Amino acid sequence: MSINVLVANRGEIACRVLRACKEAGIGTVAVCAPNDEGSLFTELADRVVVLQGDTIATTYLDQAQIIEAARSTGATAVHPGFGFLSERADFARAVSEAGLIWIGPSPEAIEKMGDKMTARQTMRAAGVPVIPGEEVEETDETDALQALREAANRVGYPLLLKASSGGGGKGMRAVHDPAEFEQAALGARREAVAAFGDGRIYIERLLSGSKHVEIQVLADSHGRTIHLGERECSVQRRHQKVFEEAPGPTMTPALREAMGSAAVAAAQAVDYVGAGTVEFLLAPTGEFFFLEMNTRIQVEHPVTELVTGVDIVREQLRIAKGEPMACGDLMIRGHAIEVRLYAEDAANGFLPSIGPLLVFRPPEGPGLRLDTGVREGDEVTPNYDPMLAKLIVWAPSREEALQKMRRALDEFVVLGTTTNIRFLRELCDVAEVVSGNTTTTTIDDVWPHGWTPQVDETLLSASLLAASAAESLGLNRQSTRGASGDLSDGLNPFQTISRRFP
Amino acid sequence: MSINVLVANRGEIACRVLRACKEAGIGTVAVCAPNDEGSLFTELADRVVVLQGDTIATTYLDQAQIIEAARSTGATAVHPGFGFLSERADFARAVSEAGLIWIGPSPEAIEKMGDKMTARQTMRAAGVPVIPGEEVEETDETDALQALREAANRVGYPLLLKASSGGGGKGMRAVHDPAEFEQAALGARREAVAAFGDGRIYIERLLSGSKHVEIQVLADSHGRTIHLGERECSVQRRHQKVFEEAPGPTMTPALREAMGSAAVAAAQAVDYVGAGTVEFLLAPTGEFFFLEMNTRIQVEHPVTELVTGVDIVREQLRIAKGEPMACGDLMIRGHAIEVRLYAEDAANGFLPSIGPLLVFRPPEGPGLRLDTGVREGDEVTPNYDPMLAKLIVWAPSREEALQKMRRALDEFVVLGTTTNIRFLRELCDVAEVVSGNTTTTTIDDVWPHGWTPQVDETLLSASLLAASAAESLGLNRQSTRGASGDLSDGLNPFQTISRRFP
Amino acid sequence: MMQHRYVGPEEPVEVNLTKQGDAWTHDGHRLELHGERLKITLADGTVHLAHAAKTGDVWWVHLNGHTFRWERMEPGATSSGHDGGLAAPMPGKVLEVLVDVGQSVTAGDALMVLEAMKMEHRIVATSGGVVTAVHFQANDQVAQGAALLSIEESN
Amino acid sequence: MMQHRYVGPEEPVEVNLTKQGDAWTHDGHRLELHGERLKITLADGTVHLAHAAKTGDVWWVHLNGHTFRWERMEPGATSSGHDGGLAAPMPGKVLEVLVDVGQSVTAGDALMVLEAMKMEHRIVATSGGVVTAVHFQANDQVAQGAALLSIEESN
Repeated sequence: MSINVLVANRGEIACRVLRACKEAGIGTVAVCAPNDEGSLFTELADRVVVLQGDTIATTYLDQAQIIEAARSTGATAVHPGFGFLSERADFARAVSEAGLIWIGPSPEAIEKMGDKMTARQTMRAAGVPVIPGEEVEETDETDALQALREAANRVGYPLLLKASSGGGGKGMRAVHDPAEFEQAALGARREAVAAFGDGRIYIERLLSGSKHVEIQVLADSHGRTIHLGERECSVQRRHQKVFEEAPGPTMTPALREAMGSAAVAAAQAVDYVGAGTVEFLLAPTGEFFFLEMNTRIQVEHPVTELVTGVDIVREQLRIAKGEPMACGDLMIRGHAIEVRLYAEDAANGFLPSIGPLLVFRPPEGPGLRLDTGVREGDEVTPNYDPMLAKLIVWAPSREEALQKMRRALDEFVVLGTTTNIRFLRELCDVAEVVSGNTTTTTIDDVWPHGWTPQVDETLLSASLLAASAAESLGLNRQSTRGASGDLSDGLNPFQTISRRFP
Repeated sequence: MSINVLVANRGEIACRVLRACKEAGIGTVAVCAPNDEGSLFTELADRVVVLQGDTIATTYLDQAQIIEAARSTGATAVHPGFGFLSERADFARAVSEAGLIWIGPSPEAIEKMGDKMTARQTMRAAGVPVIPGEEVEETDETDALQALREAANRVGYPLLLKASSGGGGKGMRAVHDPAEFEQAALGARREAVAAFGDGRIYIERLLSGSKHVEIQVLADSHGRTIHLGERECSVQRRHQKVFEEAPGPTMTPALREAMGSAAVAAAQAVDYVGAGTVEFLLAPTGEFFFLEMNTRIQVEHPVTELVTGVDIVREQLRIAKGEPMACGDLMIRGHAIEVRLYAEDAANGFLPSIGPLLVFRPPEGPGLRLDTGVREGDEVTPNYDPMLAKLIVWAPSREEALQKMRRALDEFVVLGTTTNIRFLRELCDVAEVVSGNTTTTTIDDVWPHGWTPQVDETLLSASLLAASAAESLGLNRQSTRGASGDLSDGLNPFQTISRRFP
Repeated sequence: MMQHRYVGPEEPVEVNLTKQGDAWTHDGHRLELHGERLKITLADGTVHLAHAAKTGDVWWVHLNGHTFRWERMEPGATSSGHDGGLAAPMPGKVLEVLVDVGQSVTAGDALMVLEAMKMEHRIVATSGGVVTAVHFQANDQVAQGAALLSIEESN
Repeated sequence: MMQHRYVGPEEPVEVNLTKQGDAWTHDGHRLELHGERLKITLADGTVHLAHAAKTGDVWWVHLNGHTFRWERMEPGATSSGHDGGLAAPMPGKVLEVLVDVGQSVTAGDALMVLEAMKMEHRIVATSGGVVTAVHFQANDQVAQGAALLSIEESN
């Protein structure tokens, strides 16, 4: 069966999917908001439809417009990427009802897993261990707060508040003390309503010292459901992953088998078809607990691709066409690490930053992979997620992979916007990261008062020489791409800021 | 043992080795000719020594200067890359006598394999099959010609003349008819004298319809000698490889085992230590014959790295330090293809071209690797080999690898210098390449009168629109790097050329 | 000798640049142009290549894996932005104002909650003082750099 | 309407460019500026992004995997380089001269052997004629573009 794919996403994941389609000989349609016209991903599609609207809700979240774009361009399938509409069962259903192929699991599977409370209940029924905790179904804020507080007292502190429709750290709060509870619960509900239109919150015991280990699963419509081993993503800042690797540095074949089987059981419990990820918390005791299932491709899928040799996006396309998966038995080789480059001020509470990418020079050499949606001359705006790129390395051993990552981060030059590159580079030298004994609180443990760069005074002084000599030499280098007149003024987010945000 | 490595080479292989050293925490020294100052590889080294001289002979081939550079910078080991001094036994010996580690096999092994006539004799003695042919030892030109002509009559036509010190297609001539013999022999001798200072020529029967299949070997000083499977490099223009892949598309496990064992036997016959390649001709009958052993890293080593997961350069460094190899048993996964991008006019007999790299934009996306020594703004000069880059793809299957290569070549933009990109792209659609039934004469068979691009008239006409509109828009884009004043005039090699070179 | 003046993460700094032939020196370091890059020989003798780019008054410099940001000041000008005003780090929406005019705050107190880039950000007092003005209320859109509150420092 | 004239691989070509608003058209194709790239809508409706760069009088264009090279001529100028002179394709050294002045040659005859970029290159007659001059001898260094021989064509 031949298909034409509309990619209902933007940025690096849109680039990833569009390139995979092109290689597979599949025609492509990109949709973009007006402020994304000219973005890299729009250049990789055969056709581009500009969505009319000036907010995310009226563009990338506008189901009717996207389905109409598919219809008007002759697209026959929709790939949702991650984020945006990727886990919206109503969208999956609308896509199917429009006679299009949904590249993902059924709306029913998305619903069962997408609502985190329902998922916990489904997993308990399927015999997959879940974290001790309670679901609270009230929707009225006052009632909900009361019920949550009571549940919190039963679960015990420290605990985690999580949005039932949540993901990506949004609508999540750690609460260590009953006194913090109300403000945290209100904040979580508010963020959840804003992000997902659903303020329901559930409570999990906060299992400190645990690892975040997830299993990639793939299932086709021919009855085959497999797992592709684990990814360890314990290293998180503000509940968002920044450093991911495969295989897990402390994983054993027996534990992989047990977690893999649990993940396959979880997928089968909802008749899963497509690519998905079952996330677990791995306690120091060796016990593991179901966290949630992401019913879509994940940001960190490349590390699995590099160690297993499976092209997950190509398999998604095969599965969507009704073909069996092409990949064979699980075969893990070497070690892969991904870091997420964000436009953010890691020294300032990871506050997102914006600005022009005056210089954007990724490192080069064997064993490096860069998944990005930007290039030199682009602008980082406050409109979208501040992730600039994923830098992924592969090497025969974990030690060599870390060495490669250090070299790559040292050579990565981004000027014009504050990034977390130096933070990531220092992370590679943290004892827990070097040994692989990372947990979800590693960053907070290592930098309890927030991260501050280790600045070499010699380099600091030499950088002043560089700035001054460049000024005297007249090297007022401006990006020559795009509307260069815009770059020289008005876009500097720092001009009047001289203080720190926690 | 800790070492500091001087890389006695330039361009992409120098970049490859310098990055590997950096990742391994090994200090580095680059040497460069004055006309290479500012080249990419010099930026990757901890220290740079500029060799004094204005020819290759007085710079990259000047053994004394290079050894002095090592001494003055505290380097303790020398990596020769490929080409230049990499297969010069006298240099290997001089390096060792200066108290430095030679990253390669012993001078004796280089001698036995480097002289192709001696190598044939050594292999015959070790039971490795060689191509039917004759070695001729005369050095006086008149005597040599007479002896060669007599040997040629015994071997029979068609035949190949090869320089005993040759490599890379230099000093090689195919002779199909006795009438062509004298001119071919004189040309081969002259080229061999110019390139290697040694005019000795030997004769091999030209086995048409054969494949060029080579086996990568690695041997450490702890007695372990292994092979890393084969590379097929049949697709050649002017006896120079342009399209290389692993595994061989028609390879069987039994044949791999037989050829691998022969390659290991060949290495062991000369007490080989380090990385090397045993080249074979694989006849349509399934018989294989020793061609030569390259006692150094090879241009096409990346395809083996991608399918075996072994970092060959890192293993060279380990072996040089006296450590055992780190790689385990042979494990081949997926398929890798490399193409060599040359600054050459493929439509004009592959004549080398020069000029500025006004635009140099490699393709992006997963599964691509680019090994290059140039970047946008550099100049292609007539001083060195015209290879600009190696583009390597990996995918789970050969079909997907070819798809990826097509996509990558379509996206590779090089403006300012004529390249063979379009030739390589059309090669990916040639029936023999698609099926894998390539032989060493495939390019000549497919394009017996030389290659001419299949030009789409619509694109041709649109390109005139692009040029004219760009002119009218005033987009006289010049590279902003380097001495930009030089780029606008004087460097166009085509201004007065309007004819074709065969 | 040329004088340059910058605001960095800490106090304003002054640079006295000396030119010797094609090279520039400062604090024992030496700089030469190397194509579009800057070749820097540090006081310790090691050589590095720097990237530099300017936007507005700000020079960005990448050197040996570190990135530095220096805001240039005209010689003689005084430091900007230390007037106790708290400015919006980026365009966004005010979600909540946590303090009133006249209220005393201590360093670390949360003053306002902003939403930007799909995340909530708390604006926190960097020093103790009294709130003298609150310029926005909940649901207001704020431009980047907009002064959000004024605080009179109590030293 | 603007006229442009080029020497390409074949005969000189003329382009009559029309501007409509922000778009340029020629031969049914349409071009608009798209950042630093050129967005081209072909006559068949498909859209492609082209790269273009100029060095000297030559425009280089990359479009849909194909690279084109067009030497611009001032309108009214005649084609250059078709005078029967054979020029060196790049700097190199003459290894051998295979013909003498007065000798008749036919298309395809080897005239001279050059060494450049570590390879030998044969200079071959593109049409029949009589050699009227040989400007270099063996071991001479030749500059790129240097006229090597002159041939009077016999039509």
